[in-house]
Amino acid sequence: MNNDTDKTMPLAEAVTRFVKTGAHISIGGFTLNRNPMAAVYEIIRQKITDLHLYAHSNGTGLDELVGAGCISKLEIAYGGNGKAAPTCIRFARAIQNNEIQFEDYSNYMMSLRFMAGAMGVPFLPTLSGLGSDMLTTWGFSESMRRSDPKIVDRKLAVVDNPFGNWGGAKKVVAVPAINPDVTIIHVQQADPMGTCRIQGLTFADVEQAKASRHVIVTCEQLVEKGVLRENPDMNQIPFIHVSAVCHVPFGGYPTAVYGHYDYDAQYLKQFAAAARDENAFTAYQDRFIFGVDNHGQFLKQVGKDRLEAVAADPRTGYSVNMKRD
Amino acid sequence: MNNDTDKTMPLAEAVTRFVKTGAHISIGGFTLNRNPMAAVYEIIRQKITDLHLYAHSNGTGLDELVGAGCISKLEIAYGGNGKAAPTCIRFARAIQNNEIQFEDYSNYMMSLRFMAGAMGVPFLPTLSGLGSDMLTTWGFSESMRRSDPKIVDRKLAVVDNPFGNWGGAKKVVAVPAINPDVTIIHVQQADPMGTCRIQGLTFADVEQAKASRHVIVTCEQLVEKGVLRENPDMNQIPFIHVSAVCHVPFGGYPTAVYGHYDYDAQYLKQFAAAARDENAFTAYQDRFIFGVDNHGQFLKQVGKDRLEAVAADPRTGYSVNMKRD
Amino acid sequence: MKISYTPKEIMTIMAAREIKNGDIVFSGTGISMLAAMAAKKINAPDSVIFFETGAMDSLLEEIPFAVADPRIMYWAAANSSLTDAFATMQNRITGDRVIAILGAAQIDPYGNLNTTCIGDYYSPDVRFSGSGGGCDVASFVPRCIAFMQHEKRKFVKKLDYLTSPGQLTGNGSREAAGLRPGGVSVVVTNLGVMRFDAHTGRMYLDRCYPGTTPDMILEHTGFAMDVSRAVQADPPTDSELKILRENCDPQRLILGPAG
Amino acid sequence: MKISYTPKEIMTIMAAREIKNGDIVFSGTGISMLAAMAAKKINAPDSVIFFETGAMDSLLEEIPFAVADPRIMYWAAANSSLTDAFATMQNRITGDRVIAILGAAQIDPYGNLNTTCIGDYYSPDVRFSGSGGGCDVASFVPRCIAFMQHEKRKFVKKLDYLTSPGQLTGNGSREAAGLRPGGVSVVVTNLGVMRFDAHTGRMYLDRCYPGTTPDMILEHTGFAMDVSRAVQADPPTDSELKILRENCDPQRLILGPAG
Repeated sequence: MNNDTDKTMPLAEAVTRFVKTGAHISIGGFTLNRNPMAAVYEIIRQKITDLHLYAHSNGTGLDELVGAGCISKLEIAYGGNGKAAPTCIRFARAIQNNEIQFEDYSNYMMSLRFMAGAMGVPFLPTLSGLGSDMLTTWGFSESMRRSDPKIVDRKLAVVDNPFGNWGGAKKVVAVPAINPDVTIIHVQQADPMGTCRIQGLTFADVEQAKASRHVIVTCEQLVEKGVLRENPDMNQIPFIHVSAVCHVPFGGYPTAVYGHYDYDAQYLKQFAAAARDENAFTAYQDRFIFGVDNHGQFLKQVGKDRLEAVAADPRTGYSVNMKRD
Repeated sequence: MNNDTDKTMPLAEAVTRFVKTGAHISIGGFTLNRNPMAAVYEIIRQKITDLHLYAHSNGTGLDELVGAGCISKLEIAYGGNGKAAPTCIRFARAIQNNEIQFEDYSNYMMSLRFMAGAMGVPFLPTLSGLGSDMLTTWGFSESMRRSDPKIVDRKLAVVDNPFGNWGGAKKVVAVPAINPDVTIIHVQQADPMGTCRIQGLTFADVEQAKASRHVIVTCEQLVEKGVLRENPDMNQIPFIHVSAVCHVPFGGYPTAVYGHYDYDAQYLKQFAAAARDENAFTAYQDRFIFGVDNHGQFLKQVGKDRLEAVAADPRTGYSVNMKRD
Repeated sequence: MKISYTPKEIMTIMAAREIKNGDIVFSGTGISMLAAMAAKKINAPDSVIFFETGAMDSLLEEIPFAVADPRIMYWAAANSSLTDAFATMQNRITGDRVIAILGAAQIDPYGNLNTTCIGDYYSPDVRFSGSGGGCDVASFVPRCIAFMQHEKRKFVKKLDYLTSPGQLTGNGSREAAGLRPGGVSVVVTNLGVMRFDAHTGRMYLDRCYPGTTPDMILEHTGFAMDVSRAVQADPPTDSELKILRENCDPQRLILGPAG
Repeated sequence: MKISYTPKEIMTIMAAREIKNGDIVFSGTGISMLAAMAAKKINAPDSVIFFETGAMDSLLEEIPFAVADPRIMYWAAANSSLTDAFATMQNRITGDRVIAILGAAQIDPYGNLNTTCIGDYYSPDVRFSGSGGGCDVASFVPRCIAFMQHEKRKFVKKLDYLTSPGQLTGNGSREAAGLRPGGVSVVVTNLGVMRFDAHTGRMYLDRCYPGTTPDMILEHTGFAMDVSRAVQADPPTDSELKILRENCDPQRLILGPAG
């Protein structure tokens, strides 16, 4: 029941209950902002594998999950992570070494696919991609697609405009809906029933959540119901969409959470460096993921000084003059 | 230029400049809430005619415009106005007396049509209306449609799902995009460049505005740019979409503007009563529309006591225990 | 001892009983709003009321008189938009949990509704408001309650205009048209409660009220209807009526004068 | 007297000059962000910078290092979402006012871009980030600036993967494919400025820089290119460089070490 009842639970329990081996999942955020990193590390710690990940540009979370071998199939628009990794290192390696099956879309296509899932329509139209190799080159073969009922039979389809040239378009690209088994997002505020308030850009979190069978919300602040009801205009996701609420301060670290903390450029650089070398990467994982039991211990491992360095300035919502190179 | 420049002007000038005879228009709000009534009365006062109105459920503004003979073509989902008029009186008469050309859609279809216009796609798909007379009975004939390039050739189209039964639908209804010449909305706050903040439900105002060539914004409060920039998350319409900004306190009266004032049930009842009798209706118009030069004078005509009766309670945003029957 | 109640009161209670705990209730105004409020206070405390205008789980300190009444915007879980509200119903994950309450000018034996016009569409004898969200809701959600006054002219063989799809012509024609299963599943009137045959999709009499009979109901119905399954409804209980009258509509704004 | 500047500086100025007052500038990060900021401070004060992540007209007190950098969320006109940002470009009313700045691993004679891979798509020699919003932008907006390092391996006859459509195979094939006119309209490199023939859609050399020649540029280009229309670009002026260095990137976070 996704109704107005208390859905709070420990993150480890939420991940165990809703993120099963082979599940089709998506995660919120964009590159180095508001990725549900505590949940990502918990998935890795629980060694959940064979996941099918739908991503637009979830750089930081993507590369941790791919690097840990949790992902077997990937539908993605962008595998980059800002200055630290213009191309995500483990993502590039996994593809270059044929370790995962992958399918390329654009950011708008992936966003529309989540939106179609949220709207309950089988597809949405766009003018993006006509004439591109995205239409003609399929990462998932037609036979593989037909053999898996959870994967749409065609990557994309060009459809004639039934209204002639209305809207100045004779044809459109239809992008198929996505309905993940579970989506995990990290938000600034949530109440125990799962109503969410995101501060700053929402990216595609709202569409991803509404498209999903189950939604795990991790939040910086767990607030009383009344706090969010005071201003319903600012709540993007009502509780009916949410299955689990986990209170995880710094749950987005090392990515930024607007109004709370900045991304940790140093951590991301250290990750990118480690990602280039197998031994260094194993050492990185042992220290920060497998060497700790939960996100609290992870934050201890990271150290107070880092968390203080990224603390947000109340005026701007980010860490002013933070060392970023 | 729809950029970051001062767009404030008197409402009469905005209406004269952007609402031309024969224009395709839409207005914001829903039944008895946040209709741009000051602009509606100004359109009537300027005797602008032959308008093509796209409406979902814009009850109060709709019936004034139809009653005044401003509308020649109407595409609409719902012609009702709450308790005062379950069916809008002038709307029903105009259709029963064959005074306007009309086309019926549903509220979701009309909302999606504006959304398609805002997205820049020729159509959007929905599962609504399959098997209904909405698909088969066209208010606008095929020949009339083909003779007018500003009207889509087909009312609706049933399209096969190019992805088989993906999403559990073998076919969908395609609804054609709307791009009005001008949309007029009334909002709680706007800055001189046109960035808008709506409080409470947005209805379809955002989609309508983004779908339109020109947008006239009337606002309760005209605020400095900085006031809205302090919280960009709450601004639904950035200035790039807006052509004119008019500061019109009580510009939504007699409809409700959340946080500012309630709908005036008494005014709406009086309108409905007058609307049933030609002489009474002419007297009503002479007194409240043609007998005044602007909205300020209209409000004087209405009287302080009415405005005080509908004043919003700061806690709830509406007028608590107001006499409504 | 006999409990007395008005037709509006028994209709409200009958509709409220259709709402189950956990349901997401799509509500209009008037008696449908009252039924949703009654269900939440009587038998389905964990049901959620929402509106096509985008308000989810509003507090409703005062009874709204329109689905755009500012009273629905206060203390909601979220205030959004029309497109969001309808998406909640079109989306199977949330839509399958929605029960809707609708009204109509005409209903046919297959639960199709007309809210558009009486007479010719192009120059009607009477023009009504039109679909509003009705067609959308009837297209999307698995369960809809239709509130009707039980009169021959409203229960008709053929609608003057099919605004909102029910079972269309029955026998699976709804699904054949591309719609998901759903549409009007129960009709609550001042005389009784009607449902639809799982196979033929045709309306049958399910419940009479104390004081009404199958014959009386057939007299007020403009088409043949199976009454063989009809039994008497449990009348509203003391506590149901008490909660309805004292906690839902104490000023009887919607219930009107007491019987 | 001779003004000195780095390749990055002249590239930034050349791109900034493409931005007109009133333009809505779709910006990435790095040098493209810097060009957008420079244009706003030098020649197009009434231009508006926005990002695919949904931030419109951000204040940018600090230079963002990613399009999801929290620095773009501060003091914006509106913070929205990916779907809203791309709709702004797909929508003709606003989209026709957008000029975009893109980068790529490969470009072909018709301004098509590859940001996906080098070698076979299924097991590439080098895998890049992929489209991101690039394909969307190149599909939607009438004017795009491509920033490239001018090297033979980047200016190729045929792309390993066509990520973002330009003029496709030229001669109106873009429109024939169903796309609106648009895509990459100007290429700014460390050696010169290229544009595309209005009829054939093929790249030609428009401007050399002080110190570069058509022959030098052809040497670094992997396909035949018309250089007959090439003239020398006006070098960056003192004031352009002063504003760029002092007001846009005083810490030279993006410009890097001074020449």
